[in-house]
Amino acid sequence: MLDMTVKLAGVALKDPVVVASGTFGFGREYSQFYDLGELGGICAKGLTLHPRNGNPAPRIAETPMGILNSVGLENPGVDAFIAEELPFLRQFDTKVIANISGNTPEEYGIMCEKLSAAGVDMIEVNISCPNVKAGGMAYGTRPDLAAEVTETAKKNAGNVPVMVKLSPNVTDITEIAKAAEGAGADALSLINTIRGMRIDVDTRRPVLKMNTGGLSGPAVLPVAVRMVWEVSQAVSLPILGMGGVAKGEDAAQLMLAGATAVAVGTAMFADPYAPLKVRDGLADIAERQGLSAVSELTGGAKPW
Amino acid sequence: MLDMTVKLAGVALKDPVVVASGTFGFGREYSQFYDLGELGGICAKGLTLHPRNGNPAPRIAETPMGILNSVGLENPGVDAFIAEELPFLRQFDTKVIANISGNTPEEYGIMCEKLSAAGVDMIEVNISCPNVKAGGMAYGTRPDLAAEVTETAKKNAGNVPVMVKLSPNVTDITEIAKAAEGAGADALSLINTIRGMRIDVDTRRPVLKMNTGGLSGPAVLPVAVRMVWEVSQAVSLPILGMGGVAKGEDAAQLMLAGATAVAVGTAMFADPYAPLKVRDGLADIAERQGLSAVSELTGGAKPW
Amino acid sequence: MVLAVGDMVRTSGVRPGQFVHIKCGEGTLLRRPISICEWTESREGDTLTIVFEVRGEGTAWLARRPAGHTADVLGPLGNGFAIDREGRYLLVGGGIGVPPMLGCARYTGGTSTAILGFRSKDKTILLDEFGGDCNDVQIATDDGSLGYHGFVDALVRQELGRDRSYDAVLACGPKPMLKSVAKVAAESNVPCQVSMEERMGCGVGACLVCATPMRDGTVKHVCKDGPVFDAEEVDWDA
Amino acid sequence: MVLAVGDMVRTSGVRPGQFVHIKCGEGTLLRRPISICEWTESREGDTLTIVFEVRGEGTAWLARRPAGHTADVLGPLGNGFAIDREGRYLLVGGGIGVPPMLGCARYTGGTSTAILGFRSKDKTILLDEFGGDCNDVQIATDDGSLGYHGFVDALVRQELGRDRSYDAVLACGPKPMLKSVAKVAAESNVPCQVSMEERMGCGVGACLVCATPMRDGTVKHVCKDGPVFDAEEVDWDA
Ligand SMILES: Cc1cc2nc3c(=O)[nH]c(=O)nc-3n(C[C@H](O)[C@H](O)[C@H](O)COP(=O)(O)OP(=O)(O)OC[C@H]3O[C@@H](n4cnc5c(N)ncnc54)[C@H](O)[C@@H]3O)c2cc1C
Ligand SMILES: Cc1cc2nc3c(=O)[nH]c(=O)nc-3n(C[C@H](O)[C@H](O)[C@H](O)COP(=O)(O)OP(=O)(O)OC[C@H]3O[C@@H](n4cnc5c(N)ncnc54)[C@H](O)[C@@H]3O)c2cc1C
Ligand SMILES: Cc1cc2nc3c(=O)[nH]c(=O)nc-3n(C[C@H](O)[C@H](O)[C@H](O)COP(=O)(O)O)c2cc1C
Ligand SMILES: Cc1cc2nc3c(=O)[nH]c(=O)nc-3n(C[C@H](O)[C@H](O)[C@H](O)COP(=O)(O)O)c2cc1C
Ligand code: FES
Ligand code: FES
Repeated sequence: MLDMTVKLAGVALKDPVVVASGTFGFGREYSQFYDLGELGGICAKGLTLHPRNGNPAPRIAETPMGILNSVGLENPGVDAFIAEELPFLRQFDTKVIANISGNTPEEYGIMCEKLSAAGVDMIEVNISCPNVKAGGMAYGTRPDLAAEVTETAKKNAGNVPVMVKLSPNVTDITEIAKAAEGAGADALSLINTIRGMRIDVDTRRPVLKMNTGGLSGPAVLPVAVRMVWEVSQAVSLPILGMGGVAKGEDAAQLMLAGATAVAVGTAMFADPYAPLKVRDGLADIAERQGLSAVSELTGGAKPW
Repeated sequence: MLDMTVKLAGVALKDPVVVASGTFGFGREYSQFYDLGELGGICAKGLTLHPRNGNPAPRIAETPMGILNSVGLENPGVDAFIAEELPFLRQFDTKVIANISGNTPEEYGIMCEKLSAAGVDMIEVNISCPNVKAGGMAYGTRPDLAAEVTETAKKNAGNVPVMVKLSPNVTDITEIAKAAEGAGADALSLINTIRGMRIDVDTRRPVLKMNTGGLSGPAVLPVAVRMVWEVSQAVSLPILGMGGVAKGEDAAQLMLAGATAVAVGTAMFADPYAPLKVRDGLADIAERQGLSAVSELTGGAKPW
Repeated sequence: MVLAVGDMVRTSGVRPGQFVHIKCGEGTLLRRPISICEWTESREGDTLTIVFEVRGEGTAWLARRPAGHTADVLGPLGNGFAIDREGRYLLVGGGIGVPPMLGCARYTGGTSTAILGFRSKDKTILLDEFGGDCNDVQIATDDGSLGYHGFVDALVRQELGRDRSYDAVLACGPKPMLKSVAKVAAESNVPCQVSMEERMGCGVGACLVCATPMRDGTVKHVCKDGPVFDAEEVDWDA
Repeated sequence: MVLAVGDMVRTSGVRPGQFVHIKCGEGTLLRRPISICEWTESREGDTLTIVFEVRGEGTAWLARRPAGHTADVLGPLGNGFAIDREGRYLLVGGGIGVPPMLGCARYTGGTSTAILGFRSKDKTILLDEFGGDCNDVQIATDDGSLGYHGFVDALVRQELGRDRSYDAVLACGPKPMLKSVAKVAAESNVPCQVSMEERMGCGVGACLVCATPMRDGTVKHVCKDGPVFDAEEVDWDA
């Protein structure tokens, strides 16, 4: 029997496949397709301190094997999440990871305090959302600011592990990773979306109302694998790897590169069952290789 | 009659579609498929001062709608290019753009001097090759070094326009663009490849012998469009846009984003005739829109 | 195009105005939303009919499918029109907004009136079908090549001027058209429901990309809260 | 799989050891190199036969093609074996290196000897065809389930020990096999040509990804300078 469990910053996941923040809402919709207890974990839609409507539509554009989005953190605010969404998610036998974005380190701190008190399994600190003008992006591209946010989050999160989500839109992602590690992060997640643009050649308008947006989906997988590999060599924190995972092999690549667990996002838009298929595909690979635990994949890549 | 000509840093191209450096060798192979005079221009394979064998194979891996390469500047050296390849390329009614990489600013200078004396139409200064350990990459990620290389190239290139090729592996590409402009560049080309990795999950080895390589092909198009758009707003230099162009619409997007001309690379591996099809597709779009000159597309995107 | 959908209609039920989300080949990542035009249910297997225009790569792929091909279809999705079998409605469709209105016409069995707008005569679709299922069918074309020369809102104004006893105006088409129709209906004091279009990701309400602003300052999502909304709810000036 | 290739053979000529570069659907970007196994030419249209193993996505797509399907094929590419119709050769193939050797066998019309290696009996291919076109066919399997239990190089050593009058050893297969065969041939003073494999981009010599190191310190390119090289040229220790 293959052991599918993994431990991410002390949190035991029944299998290493979770769903990526912002692609799964708060779980209500996909719970009509399958029992959410089948998932290793759920990264909930990104929260802010106050409710946000997000950016004007169109908020999505299709690109070769990828999509651009510019949702801009539409969410009901952290309090409404705790009151209305968390109890729903708590019904299922899975781990709940809250994802937060703030305009200031203080906002991150307040949200961590609230979420820690409410009881989530982990807090994912998004310092890398490319779709909000203030704050978000800069935190993810400057080591000093990344450290400051991480420190404040840790101080306020109590016993709840803090996972910092890194932006790929940087010259050297290991610098930010090290800054987050130095500031006390319990885990890292990567990659968030890569900034991109699509133009409608007939109207001459960007397809997205925000002009640019974040690229995700299979197109970004090789960038995600490279960054997970770099980061795993630069820090000793566990990594939640993501970016373009659509099948078991993709998840295995990220784990071999150094990820402890993986998240599936965009692939669900094509196939709501993608996370379960990724999990099963991953199990097939581990079994084919005669592993006794899927966790043996983590960091197993042998560089030339 | 649609006017297909464009001017890139004073060099008149018969149409805005050129072939990207490193994907077309020195033209001999594809000249068996069509008259090279059908191309707007040819960016020749990247040259170094001395001959190089490049990196060990495998040097290519396939990814979703993209490829990774780690050729590592295999080339016969600038002298052999001038003696043996340039005369061949000169037979065709097209513009020849030499592409150079150096380990030091001095090397760039020497190559520019030689190429200027030999008579090429333009020199593309590659400060962004991710596949060589020394030099290349750092020049493309640090404004000060980018400026230094540009300045030395300009000083030694005589009347030949110097186009600086930018790396997408940076936090803010406009910083490097401005540094190159400040140092006297006549044009900019972008994007070079994005660093990525693929792992063979069964052997657990990276597919590329160099472990990581450069991502190109349709997958990167939205990143290229975004960067061309950002750079075109930050500087007033003409831009050769590239990254994932496979059809007329892709070229039109890059031009609307601000490119004066576009280069086609990876798409040729699937279809040797890709540059001609891109040219024809671009002409169709311009005609459908009732333009009298394809150059009217350049910078035509209207942000929201 | 007719889709054999097993027991989808019998198990999920279908209302006019709902849509399906179709995977259009390996080359495109996102599914394509297409309204359900008609449906049948039977022990031998239910069917859905969709009518679509080739716009880009996805619809081109779909149009090339040979008979007997298997497609990956998610649905029925969204909320359809709030509509009674016994009601009498003024159905307004523009362009690719015409197909879902046929479902409404069938549902109300011949009592409704349809006002359909097209770019030109050669772009008209489903005229015979509407003829058979409506009390009256009025056509407008942008270029005047068939019926009224102009937009549907003028015909809607004329019709509501004549007869305000419709239970509601139901409309589907481009947003500017919906806005005008909603205005005319409001002026005539006839309730109005509109089916909106927005670019979609998941199609089920999870990714929040298909947002459309409401008059009360909130946003709703076309795929899950819509595509049909009360015209009054919608912020037409956003 | 047999490809109808119009007048390709008549206009370009084909030599054993050359390959075609095949676009395998929209989902994969790169073409797949497959050796030409046999060919025919005639006024009614030339044909190429390819024999391949399903390894991944591309070959799986190709294997699913129904008869009559049109494929995008570039070729013939590369340099084949330097071989005389009148010559007598020792043909050595391993696994998916077996198909191109059949072309050599046909070309030399029954005078050559073939030594073919497979993983096991159920992986053998083309045995009848080789039987018809060779003077002698010897089989080795890794697991001993058919013929000699072991690698082909042992059979090659044995054969060359018996008879050194072959004009050359021609070999195709995985690099370690080619290395051993080249060594045995060199020891026996028989010239040896090997057909190499490398991952490819353009397939025509322009992108330089398919580099393979030569003994003289240079690199050559499998697609354009090869796939067939003189065993002496190759740097076997790289
Ligand atoms: C609820 C709903 C119902 C619809 N019903 C019908 C119908 O019954 N018949 C019909 O012909 N069309 C209908 N459409 C429009 C149809 O979805 C688009 O024409 C189609 O998605 C275009 O895809 P493409 O690949 O051909 O075009 P492309 O331009 O290549 O598509 C690129 C991307 O943009 C999206 N997109 C492009 N145009 C639209 C659009 N107008 N609305 C939403 N997304 C778009 C595509 O889904 C895709 O993700 C409906 C749209 C919605 C939202
Ligand atoms: C000159 C030459 C001749 C060949 N002749 C034959 C033949 O006659 N019969 C046969 O069955 N196979 C042959 N091969 C091997 C064949 O090209 C690969 O099995 C095939 O490319 C695998 O593609 P895939 O999509 O199924 O596998 P994937 O693993 O999905 O392919 C991923 C990428 O790696 C490349 N790749 C994978 N394996 C190889 C390989 N062994 N060699 C080169 N590229 C590879 C693919 O082309 C593709 O770009 C030949 C290879 C070369 C270089
Ligand atoms: C529509 C959409 C919304 C997203 N919203 C968030 C978010 O709120 N917070 C966050 O940290 N990441 C967000 N992301 C990024 C994803 O969590 C993930 O990092 C990225 O999409 C790469 O994974 P994928 O390729 O599997 O989608 C969003 C992505 C998409 C496509
Ligand atoms: C095999 C290969 C070799 C390349 N060699 C060079 C090079 O020598 N010099 C250079 O400036 N860019 C080189 N590039 C980058 C391309 O010129 C181009 O910037 C990049 O591939 C993006 O364009 P594309 O997606 O159309 O291929 C190479 C790209 C590939 C795929
Ligand atoms: S398309 Fe995902 S929420 Fe509507
Ligand atoms: S595959 Fe491009 S040079 Fe050989």
